[in-house]
Amino acid sequence: MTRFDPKLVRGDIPLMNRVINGRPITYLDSGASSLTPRSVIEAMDRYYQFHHANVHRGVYQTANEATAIYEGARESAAHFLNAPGGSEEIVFTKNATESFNLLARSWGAAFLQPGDVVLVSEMEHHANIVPWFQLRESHGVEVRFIPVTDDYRLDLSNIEESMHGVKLVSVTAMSNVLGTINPIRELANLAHSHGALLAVDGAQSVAHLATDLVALDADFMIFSAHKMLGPTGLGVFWTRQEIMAAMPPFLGGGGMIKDVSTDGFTPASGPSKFEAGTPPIAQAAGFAAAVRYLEGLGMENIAAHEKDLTGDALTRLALEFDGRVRVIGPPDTEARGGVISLDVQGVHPHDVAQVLDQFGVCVRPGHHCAKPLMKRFGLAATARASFGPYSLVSDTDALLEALTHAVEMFG
Amino acid sequence: MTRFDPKLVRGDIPLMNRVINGRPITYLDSGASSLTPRSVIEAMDRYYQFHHANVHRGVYQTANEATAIYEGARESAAHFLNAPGGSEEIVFTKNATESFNLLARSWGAAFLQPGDVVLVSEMEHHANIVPWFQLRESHGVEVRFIPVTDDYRLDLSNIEESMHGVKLVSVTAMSNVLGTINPIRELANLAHSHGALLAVDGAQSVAHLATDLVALDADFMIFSAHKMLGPTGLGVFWTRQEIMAAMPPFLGGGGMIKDVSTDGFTPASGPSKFEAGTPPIAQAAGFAAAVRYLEGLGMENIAAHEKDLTGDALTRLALEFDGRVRVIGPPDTEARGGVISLDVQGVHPHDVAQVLDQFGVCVRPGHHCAKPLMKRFGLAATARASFGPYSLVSDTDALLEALTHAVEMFG
Amino acid sequence: MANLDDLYREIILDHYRSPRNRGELAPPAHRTEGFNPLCGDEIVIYVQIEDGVLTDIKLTGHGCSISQSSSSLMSTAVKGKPLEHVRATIATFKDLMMTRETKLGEEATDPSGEANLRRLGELAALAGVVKFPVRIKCATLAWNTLTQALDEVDA
Amino acid sequence: MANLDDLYREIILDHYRSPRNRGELAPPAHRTEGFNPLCGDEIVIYVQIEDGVLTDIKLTGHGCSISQSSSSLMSTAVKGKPLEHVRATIATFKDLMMTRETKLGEEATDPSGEANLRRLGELAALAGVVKFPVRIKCATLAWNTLTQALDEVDA
Ligand SMILES: Cc1ncc(COP(=O)(O)O)c(C=O)c1O
Ligand SMILES: Cc1ncc(COP(=O)(O)O)c(C=O)c1O
Repeated sequence: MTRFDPKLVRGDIPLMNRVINGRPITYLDSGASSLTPRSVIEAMDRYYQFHHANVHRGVYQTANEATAIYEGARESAAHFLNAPGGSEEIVFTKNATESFNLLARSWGAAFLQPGDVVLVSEMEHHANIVPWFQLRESHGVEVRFIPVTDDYRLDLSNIEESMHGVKLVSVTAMSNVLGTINPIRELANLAHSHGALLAVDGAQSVAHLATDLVALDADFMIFSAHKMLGPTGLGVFWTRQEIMAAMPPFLGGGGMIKDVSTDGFTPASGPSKFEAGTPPIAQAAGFAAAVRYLEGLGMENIAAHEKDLTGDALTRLALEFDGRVRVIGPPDTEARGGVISLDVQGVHPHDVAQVLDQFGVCVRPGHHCAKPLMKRFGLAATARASFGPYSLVSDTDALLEALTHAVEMFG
Repeated sequence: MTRFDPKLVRGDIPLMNRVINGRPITYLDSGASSLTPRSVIEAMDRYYQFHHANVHRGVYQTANEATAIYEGARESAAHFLNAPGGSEEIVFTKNATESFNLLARSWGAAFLQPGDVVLVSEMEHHANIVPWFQLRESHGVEVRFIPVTDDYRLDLSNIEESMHGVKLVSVTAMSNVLGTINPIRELANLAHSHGALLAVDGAQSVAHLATDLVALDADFMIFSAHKMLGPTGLGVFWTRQEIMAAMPPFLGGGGMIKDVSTDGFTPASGPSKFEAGTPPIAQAAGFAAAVRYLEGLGMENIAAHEKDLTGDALTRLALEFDGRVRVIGPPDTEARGGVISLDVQGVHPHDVAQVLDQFGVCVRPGHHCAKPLMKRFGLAATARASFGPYSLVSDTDALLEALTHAVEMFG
Repeated sequence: MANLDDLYREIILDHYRSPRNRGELAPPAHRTEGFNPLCGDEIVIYVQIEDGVLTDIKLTGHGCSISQSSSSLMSTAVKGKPLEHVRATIATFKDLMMTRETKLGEEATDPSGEANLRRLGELAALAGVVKFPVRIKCATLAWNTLTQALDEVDA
Repeated sequence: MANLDDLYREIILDHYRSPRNRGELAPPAHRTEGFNPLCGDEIVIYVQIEDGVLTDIKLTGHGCSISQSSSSLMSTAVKGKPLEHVRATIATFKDLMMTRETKLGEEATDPSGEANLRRLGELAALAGVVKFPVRIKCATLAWNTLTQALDEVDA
C-alpha cells in the first residue's frame, strides 16, 4: 500500500484550523486523545439526524437502522482486530478503563482464587493497575509487577521465576509514557506455557500499529475509541468466545438479561451480557467511521509515518539541547512508538507545557496515570509529546522552537 | 412562562424530516430515546471541531477549554436539578444503568448489611432491579417489592409494615410502561421517617416534569441524557455531598486516584472518585446543550404540553376502538405522563408495531425492561407510544389511523 | 421496499388465528422450552418419537403472529415424519431464513432460495419474513426449539 | 489574552531558582503534607509555633515554578508573624486566587482585588496566576497545606 499524504490527513481534521495564541495549533497530545476527522463527526451527526433510536428491541425502521449501525460497528471492530471469532467477541464499554474493570470484576472475580497472581508491569497505566488492587482487596489475589529496565524495557530476565502462581499476564502493547512497544506475542507464549491468559492494553497501540489478534494470540484486548480518531464515550473489550461465554455478567440492568422476575434474573448470552443499559450508539457509529478512516490510511502506513517522525524528533532532541532535554524512553525507533516523554533539566513539566502553550504547542505534563513508572524513574512528571497520523515534521519544528524558549526562560 | 410552539420545537429536530414508507415520521418512542435538537448535535460537533482534548490534566488551551466544557456540564446538571450542594454532587456515568450499578456496588456494598432491605417497586425498570439482585447475591441484602394496584399505582396501603428492615427505597419517578407518576416527596418522608434513604429513577421523568431535588428531598437521583434530548453515552448520578464523600470508589483506573504505587492506591475525592478513565466529554457538551434547550422551553410548559397530548390521546383511544385497544396505565392524566402502553385485543404488540411502521409510526413493542410488571399484569409485552416536547396532536392522529389498520388486518 | 402483505400472507394470519397442534402431551413425550429474550416470545414443544418417527407434536406458548404461525406451520410440516425428514425440513427452513439474515435489507434473488421455496410447500408463506430482518428471530424460534428437542432426545 | 510574563514574573522565577526556607524542622515542630493529585506536586511544611507566633517554617517537596515559588514567598510572608496575622494573610491570598477561580478566563478588575494586591506586597507577584486557571491549584497548594497545619496544631 502506498504511503498516504499526512497533509491531506491534516486537511480532514477540523481542529487543525484552530489558531492558538496567534499560531496554528501544534497538536502533540494524541496519546491522551486523538483528533477527530470530519468523517467521524459526520457519522455521528448522521445518526442523530436520520437514524436515532434505541437499539435491539425496536420494530420500526429507524430502530432497525440504529441496530444495524450499532451491530455494524461490532463487525468493524472485529475486522480491524482480526478477531478470530468475529463480532460476537466484541463488547462495547464506555472506555478502556471500564473494559479493565469488566475484566477484573467478571473474569477475575469468577476465575481467580485467593493467592492467584495477576502479573502486570511497572509501565502500566492506572487502568491496568487499580482494578487489580481492588480485586486484591475483594478477592485476595496477588498483584505482581514485571520491572522495567534502565533502558525503558520490560525486564524479562527473571520472568520464568516470576510466573509462579500467575493466572493472568496483563500488559500494555505500548507504554503511554515511554513509547516502548512490548513483545506481546512472546508474552502470550510465556503466559500460555504457564497455563495463564494474556490481557493486552491496546489503548496506545491500536491507532499506531496494525493489530492482528490471531497473530498476537492474546486472550483479552482492551482499548478506547477516543485515542484512535474516534469519539469519547466508547471502549472496546475483546475476548475469545469461549472465555466470554464463561464470564458472569458485570453491570446489571436492561439488555443484559434473558429473564427477570421478582425472584431473580437469568443473564443473556453473547456480548449483550456485558452491555447493560442503552449502549453508546452514536459513539459506535463514530467508532466505525474511525476504523474505516484508519483502514483507509493503512495501519502499516501509519506506523511507518510515525516511525519517521519519531526518529527525526529523537535525533533532533538529542542534538539541539546540549543534554538539557532528556527523553524518558528508548532513544531510537527500535520497538518504540511516537510517544516522547521529556524531562527538561531545571524546568518542571508543568512549566514546560505552559510555555509551549504560548506557542500553540499542545503537550501533556503530568504522571500520565502511570505513577508506579514515575516512581521507578524518580520523576514526579514528564512533559509528553505524542504523534498521530496527521502529525508533520513541522510539528516537531514548533515543538523544538518552543522548547528552546522554555529552556531559556528558566535558564 | 408562555407555552412554546411545539411546531417550532419540531423544526429544531432534524430527524423529523425523515420520510418512512412514504410518510413523514411519527415518532412516538421518546420513552426509549428522545430525538436530538440541532443545537445538541452542534454542541458536540463544536467540541470535536474546536475544543477536543482530554480533560483535567492539560495545561494547553484546548485542554482547558475541554475541561471547562466538561465541568460546565456538571454545573448545568446541578442547576437543572436544583441540586442542594451544586455541581460537586454530580457524577457522570455512561447511562442510568451504570448509575444504578454505582449506587448498588459503592453505596450499597459499603453501607448495607446482610438482611438489610432494599425496597423497590413492581413497576421498576430492570436497571433498578437487577443490580439489587446482584447485591443480594454478593452481600445478602433482601430485595422487597412494593406491589402495584389494579389501577396501576404503587400500592402504599401496607407500606408501613413493609418498611421493616428497609435501608433504601428505590423507586421510579415515572413508570416507563404505565406512565404512572409516583409520589416521590411522600416516599422521601416515608423513607426518612424509617431511617432509610430514597433513590429516584428519574430516567422517564426529568425530560417531562420539572425536577427540584430540594423540594423532593431525595437522596439519590439517576437518569440518562439520551432520554432528555441529549446524546447516547452519558448518565447522571446525583447524591448529597456528605453521602458521596462516604461512598467508596466503584470503577478503578485513571482520574479516580489520589496516589498509586506498586503497593496500592488512595482514591480521589469528589465526583472524580467515580469517574475512572476518560469521561464522556463530547457527550457532556451535548448534555449541557440539551439542558439549555429544555430550560429554554420551560419544564412546566413541557409538562403542560404533554399532559394535553396525553389527555387527548387517552380520550380518543377509549372512544374509537370499541374496547379492542386497552391502555395499560392510568386512564386519565391524573398523576401520569405521556407514556401510553397499549394492549390490542388479538394482535400481538410486535405485529401492532410492525403494521404501525408501515405508516411511519414508531412505537415500541416489548416488555420495556420491566418484566416483573408485565408478569404482574399477565402480559408478555405491550405496544408503547410515548410523547416528547416535539409531539403534536397530528402524531396521535397518525397513531390512531395506523392502529385502525392493525385492528382490521388481524380482525 | 418491503410490503406488509409480504409478511402477513393470508395463510400466516390463518395459522395465527387457528393454530394447529396446540396443546400438551403427557410423558413420556419430551418437553422443551424456547425463549426469545428480546421480545418475550415463549414456546413449549412436546414431541413424541417412536422408532425414528416424530409421531406427535404439540405446542403451547405465546408470541406474535409470525412466531405463532411459524410454529403452527412447522408442526403440520413435521408431524408424522421420519426424523431425517424432520431434520432436513428444519435445515431447509433455516437456510431460507439465514440466506438473508446476514445481508440485512437485501432482496431475495438467489437460486438455491427458489429451490428451497418449492421444497417447503405451505411453509414458503414465511419467506416474506426475510424482508423484515428483526422478525426472523420470531420465525425461527419454534425451529430452534425443535432442534433442541431432537438433540435432547438423541442425547 | 493572558501573557506568559503575567505568570512568570521575575520574582517568581527568582523564588523558584532560590527557594527560601527550604529544609526540615525537628520535632516538636509540626509536619504536614500537601498533595496535588492532578499534577503530582507535593509539599511538606514544618511549622514551629510558640506563644501564638509562627516562629519558624521550613518546606520540602517538589513541583512546578508556581507551586514552588508560591510556597517560598509564603514562607517569607508568614515567618515570625503572629498566628492571626498568618491566617489573615492566608485568607487574603486565597481570596485573590478565588476571585476568579470561579469565573474562568475573566479579567481581574474588581476593586477588592486591588486592595488585596496592595496588602500582599511581594506576594502580589502571584496575581497573574489567576489568568491561568489551571495553575491556581499550583499556587494555592502551599497555602492550603499551611491552613491544614495550623488547624492540626490547634486541634
Ligand atoms: C425508568 C427507566 N429507568 C432506567 C432506564 C435505563 O436507562 P439507560 O438504558 O439509559 O441506562 C430506562 C430506560 O430504558 C427507564 O425507562
Ligand atoms: C496505556 C493506556 N491504558 C489505558 C488508558 C485508559 O483509557 P481511557 O481513559 O480511555 O479509559 C490509557 C489512556 O489514558 C492509556 O494510555
